Amino acid sequence: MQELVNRAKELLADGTVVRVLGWKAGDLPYNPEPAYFTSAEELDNFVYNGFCGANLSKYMIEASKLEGKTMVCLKPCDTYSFNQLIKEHRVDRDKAYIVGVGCKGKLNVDKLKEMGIKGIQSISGAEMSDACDTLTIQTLYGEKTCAYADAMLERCHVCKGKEHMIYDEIIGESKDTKDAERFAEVEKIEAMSPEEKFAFFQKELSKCIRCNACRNVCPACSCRKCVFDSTKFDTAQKANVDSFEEKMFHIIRAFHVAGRCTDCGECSRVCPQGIPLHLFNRKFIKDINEFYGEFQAGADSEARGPLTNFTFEDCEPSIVTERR
Amino acid sequence: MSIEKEFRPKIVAFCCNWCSYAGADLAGSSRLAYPADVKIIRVPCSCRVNPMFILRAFQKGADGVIMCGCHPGDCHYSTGNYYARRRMTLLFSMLDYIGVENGRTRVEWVSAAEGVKFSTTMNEFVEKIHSLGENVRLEDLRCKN
Amino acid sequence: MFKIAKENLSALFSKIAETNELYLPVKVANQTNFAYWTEEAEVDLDTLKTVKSAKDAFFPQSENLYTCTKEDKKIKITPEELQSQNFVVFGMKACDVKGVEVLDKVFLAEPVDTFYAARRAHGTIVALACHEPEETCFCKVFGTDCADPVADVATWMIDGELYWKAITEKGEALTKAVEGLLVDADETKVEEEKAAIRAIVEKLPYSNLSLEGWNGDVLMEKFESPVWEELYKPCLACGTCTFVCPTCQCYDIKDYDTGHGVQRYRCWDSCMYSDFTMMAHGNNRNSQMQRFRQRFMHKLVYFPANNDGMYSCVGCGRCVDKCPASLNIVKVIKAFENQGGNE
Amino acid sequence: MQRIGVFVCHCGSNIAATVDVKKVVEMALLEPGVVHAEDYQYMCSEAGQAKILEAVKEKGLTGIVVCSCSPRMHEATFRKAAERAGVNPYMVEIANIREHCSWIHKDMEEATKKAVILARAAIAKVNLNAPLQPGESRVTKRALVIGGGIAGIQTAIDIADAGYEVDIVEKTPSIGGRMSQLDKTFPTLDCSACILTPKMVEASAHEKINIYTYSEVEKVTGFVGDFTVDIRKKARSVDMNKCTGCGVCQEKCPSKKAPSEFNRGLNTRSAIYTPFAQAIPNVPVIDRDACIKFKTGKCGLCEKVCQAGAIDYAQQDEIITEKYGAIVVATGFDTIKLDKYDEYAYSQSKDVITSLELERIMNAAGPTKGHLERLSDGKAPKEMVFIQCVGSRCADNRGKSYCSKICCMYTAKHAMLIRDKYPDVNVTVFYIDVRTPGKNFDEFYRRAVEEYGVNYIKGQVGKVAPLPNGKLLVQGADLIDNKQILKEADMVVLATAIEPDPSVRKIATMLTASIDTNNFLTEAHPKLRPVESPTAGVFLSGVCQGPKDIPETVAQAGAAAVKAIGLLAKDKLMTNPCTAKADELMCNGCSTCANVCPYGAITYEVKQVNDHGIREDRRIAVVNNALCQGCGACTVVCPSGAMDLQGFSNRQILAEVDAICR
Repeated sequence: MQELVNRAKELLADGTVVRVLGWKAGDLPYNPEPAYFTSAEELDNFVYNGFCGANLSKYMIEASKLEGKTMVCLKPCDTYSFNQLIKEHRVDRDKAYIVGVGCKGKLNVDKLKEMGIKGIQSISGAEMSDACDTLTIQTLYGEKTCAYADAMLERCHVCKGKEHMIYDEIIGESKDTKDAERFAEVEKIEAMSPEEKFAFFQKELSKCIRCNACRNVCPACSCRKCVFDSTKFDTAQKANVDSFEEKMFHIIRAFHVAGRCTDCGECSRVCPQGIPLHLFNRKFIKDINEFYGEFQAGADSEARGPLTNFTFEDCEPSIVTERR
Repeated sequence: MSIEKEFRPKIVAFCCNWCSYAGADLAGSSRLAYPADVKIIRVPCSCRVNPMFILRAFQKGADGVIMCGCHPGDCHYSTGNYYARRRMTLLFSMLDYIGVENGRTRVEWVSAAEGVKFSTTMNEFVEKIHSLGENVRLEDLRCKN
Repeated sequence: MFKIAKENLSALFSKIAETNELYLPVKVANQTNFAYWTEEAEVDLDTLKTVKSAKDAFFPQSENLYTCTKEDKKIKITPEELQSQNFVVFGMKACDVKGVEVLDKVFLAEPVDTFYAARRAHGTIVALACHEPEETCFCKVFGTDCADPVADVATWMIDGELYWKAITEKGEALTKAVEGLLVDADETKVEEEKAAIRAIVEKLPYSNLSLEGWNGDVLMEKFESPVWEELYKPCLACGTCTFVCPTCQCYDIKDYDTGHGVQRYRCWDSCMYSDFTMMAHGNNRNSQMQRFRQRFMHKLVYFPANNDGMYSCVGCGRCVDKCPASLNIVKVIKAFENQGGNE
Repeated sequence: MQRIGVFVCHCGSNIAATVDVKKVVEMALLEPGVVHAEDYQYMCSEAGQAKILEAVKEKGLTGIVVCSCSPRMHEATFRKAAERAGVNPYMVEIANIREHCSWIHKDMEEATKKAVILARAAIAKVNLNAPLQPGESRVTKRALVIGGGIAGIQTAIDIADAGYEVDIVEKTPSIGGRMSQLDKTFPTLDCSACILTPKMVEASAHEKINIYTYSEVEKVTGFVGDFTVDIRKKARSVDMNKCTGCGVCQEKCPSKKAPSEFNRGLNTRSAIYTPFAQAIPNVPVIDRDACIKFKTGKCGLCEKVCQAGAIDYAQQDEIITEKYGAIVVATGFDTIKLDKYDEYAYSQSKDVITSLELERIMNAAGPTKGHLERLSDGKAPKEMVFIQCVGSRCADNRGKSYCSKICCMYTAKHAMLIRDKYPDVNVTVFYIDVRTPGKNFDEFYRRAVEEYGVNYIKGQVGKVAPLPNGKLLVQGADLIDNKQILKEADMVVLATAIEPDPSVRKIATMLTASIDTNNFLTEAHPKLRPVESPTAGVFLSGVCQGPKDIPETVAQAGAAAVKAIGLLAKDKLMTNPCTAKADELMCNGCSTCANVCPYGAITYEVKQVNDHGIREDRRIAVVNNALCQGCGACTVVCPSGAMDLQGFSNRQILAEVDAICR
């Protein structure tokens, strides 16, 4: 991390960038927040550890509007989002100095809490310099340990790899943390009967409080005005008054990001109700791969997305019925 | 006569102006009957049909939604139905995934010359919806009478 | 003081449900929220904090106000009926109970919100002391004692037994109704538990947070502080903090065309949303900084200024837990401390 | 709120026999916005239309719903009636209660119920209609033809004959194209040059035609009727005005090693050259890569020998900017590269040639002065083998999936010509199928077989191997006799697949004209609009659209010319007002809509917007109403719903959905 801070200071000092977009230490062991730094002094609060899960790509939409270049710290998976944002002209590549930061998998404090670990006072083992295989947690109710991988975010178990797709320089080692099949969960649902599927999603979506965290954190949901906030479309809703509305919201949201979603997993990370929202996006990704050929959004900043493309031989919608 | 209320499905059909709407016109002028449950909305092209329209139809009480367009390769706008085909394939797959009965949605390519196909398709579709019964999984209770 | 063994709780719940709607923490798809009790519900009294607060019991996320229907060319208006069924909210924590006090200030003041008032009149609160407070809790800062909640009935879960103490008349009435299931108990264990809880509270990282200087007197100074410009930046403008908050009381009123009438309903709104207070002429808070500032100024300055110093934050810490960008009211308070913004 | 009038047509008994029109009128009156409703025998009649005029006058209608036959029948009629009544024609909606209702339902109650719902949907839509005005755009009365082959020449002559200025842009030093390289043409065996040269002369002499050779299209902006094109006139190093075309410079030029493009590299040419004797213009260019003066600074011989003083080494590329109303693409074709077909030994033996190379060999002006001889040793061949479908109809991705269409016929031509001129030469043709649809085509092929004794073998050749004796061993299969064939040949001719000239990709991008996976330009409609590109104002001529022979090319060239003339004949274009429109405040500038627009109608501008008090410069989609055809593809890919279609807006369609589902 020190290397990162030093480099940031250099870049600020030599005028390459006028600000640094990274993470600032929080007031609890696990809550660093995305932050801008404009001076060497401010960088003393810079932190980069296992809890820096936030994908900073989307912040670059606003940063692109500011004067001067911004040094932005992007993890390998974040770079996919950044590419996608370039493709959609939402960020300005020339306004970004991308430091590809190393990543050994990011942590989800809710996983610790699910294990019954509460009253957390300090956590060690989550620094980038650590091996990142065990966490030791001091709590008000005694010391606990936990395997690093057991506390990882869902997305890290299906890691897209340790390569950065776009960067100006790379600082720090990365690790491919994949230890699960990306589409296993989707396949499990696909194998269910319609009744089971319906019950599963009904239950999960019933928790939705329409806080819009999934949407607002999503780098693909970068609309200035979401259709669900727009009075022009007769779709504005602030609450799920009927269970239909949560389905409408999540299906349409997933549809709008289909072919654009990089599977960064931020939606599931931020959902206060722990709804596995990635299951929607990943279903579309799986279908797209199967129907139209493998496609990874954000692998580059040029390729046409699958929904703005076609071939004469595309399958018919009846395939949905036929393959059952 | 039985007093029991017969299930009369509400069915929305989106038809592109150039092929399918004309196909429906031909079905009409050829007096090829299909149930009155089907109501047609004219759109310029199948690519104008937003998935939102389909969900909205279900929300407001539709029991089935069918979209008809020109055959692939014959689109008046040359490529519209190719995009529509991908969109609908993905949408239908998603509806299937969340447990909505298969067959409540359908896409059929009907040319301006295929009055018979239009009529047959609608007859089949209405029958299918009859077998599936009332739309419950995509209903909005507020809109129920 | 009474007690009941944990394994008899379901009997207690069905007894309460005989004459009341019962609202209590239920686990659905791995998350615990307040919900109506049914035989099948997975009641979860172990999770310290439900995701949403118990606010819905009195002020639901959405509720109908009236329905308009058309008869020929005339419009008929049918108002929604007020709550008339008694109900019990079981297992509320001290902070959430305090949250209801905050809501009372808003909805029971003139003009009285009849929907809310009806629910308050028919609702009985059974509070549950916090067994193992967590690092995000800071109710102590607002003078709440989570070891000894003040509600219609206070309860403690100690070693597999629920201790039960009626406090108000409503509480007495409920106790009477379920008397058959309760046994007498003495307070020794409860006192021990209280002491243990309080000892932990002392050790919580946020317990010493100072609210000095947060009041109506410093309104403009706080409002104009440059600190906000820095603080808001990570904010995603989502409504998570608002919707999990036990005291946020803003709502929007909307119409829904059902096809055979129009339902006028209200639903929670969030001051973090870009269309909050959007009016025909536009919005008086155009930037996220302004919206962000509004939320905290309201909780810590405007509200106490208008309500005898009562803050509209109860220190439940849900926003600390749930904010996707790790922002929260504690960080705001601390930022002003560090900036010397309190002078 | 609109003031809507609803007019229910009986259509004699066509509607009224199954739909209770009175009931429809009664129910319509209950709908919001409806201030007038009536029924009438024949709404489309003069008297029926007069009802509309009357009601507009009396009730001040702002919107009109006609419940009648299909809008495909009478929408235009009622729109005109509305216009006469002073109501915007786009404030009219039709509820189709005949084709979609009365004609297909027998039960009166049921049909009436449905008619009421269809009327309700139309009323709901009209409530959200807005007056629309067709736009106007002017037409520049000048056409651009890209490509100076037979397709381009014919198109240009036809347009010019109609009285419009035409510019031809040709990238090589002369017009003439592929046809100028051919020796004879099937099925008449005319000399290609004899029929092409007069056309070339006609074009160059035409007062309305202006030819830019050695020039390329650099940039295209604008839209139908009003294109602005930058043309790069490459430096010729010879002054066109001074050169007399005497040819001395070419004779004297000491650098004669450059491969001749015209002769497909079979021989060489000088550094200063005209591609062929009949080139138009007859002005040479200096190939600066081959010229000694340009490479070393020494030489300058051509300048010395040029009596006209036309040599200008300092000449620079010139950019000419011109405005056009219509653009015709006639970029033609080339043969595919054979590097993936090494089994035919094309790269190993000089005696394996392509058919186009054979054309040059057979031609009196070609590298062998028209003598059929082996390029390796100059000997006359005795055994010749032709291999069909080299790279055409290819199942794998080495070649092209399509049939190149012309090969069967030119191979028959070659075989016949060889057998005619050199009766001692045996000719064998390996083919998959012989395809001869066309006037006198099959007769021609049969003559080759029956009169000229050409040996046709159905089967494919697996390998051609050069032998130490200088011959070529051809290993093939005879599928009819089901046997392997080994044949020693002196020459092998490959009927190489044709593909669109590679330059078309860049041009298609500039024109936003779509191309298919094989790089052929796409037609606006494969059957009904085969010579128009989906991009308005862009027309297709010749092989750039698909494989064709000469007569088809000429026919299409004429058709493209007619389409262009039809456009140029107009002073102004009225544009369809049902076009897409982006809400500036909601647009993200993400370019997704532009990606799916088949017409290239969407561009992006950086505009200053005032978003509720926040002023920002934003990248915003702008729809060109002259190009947009109103399909709506863009509206669905726009996640924010910023892009909407006028006349079929999101809210209008949703209102119809709601009205139907109510």
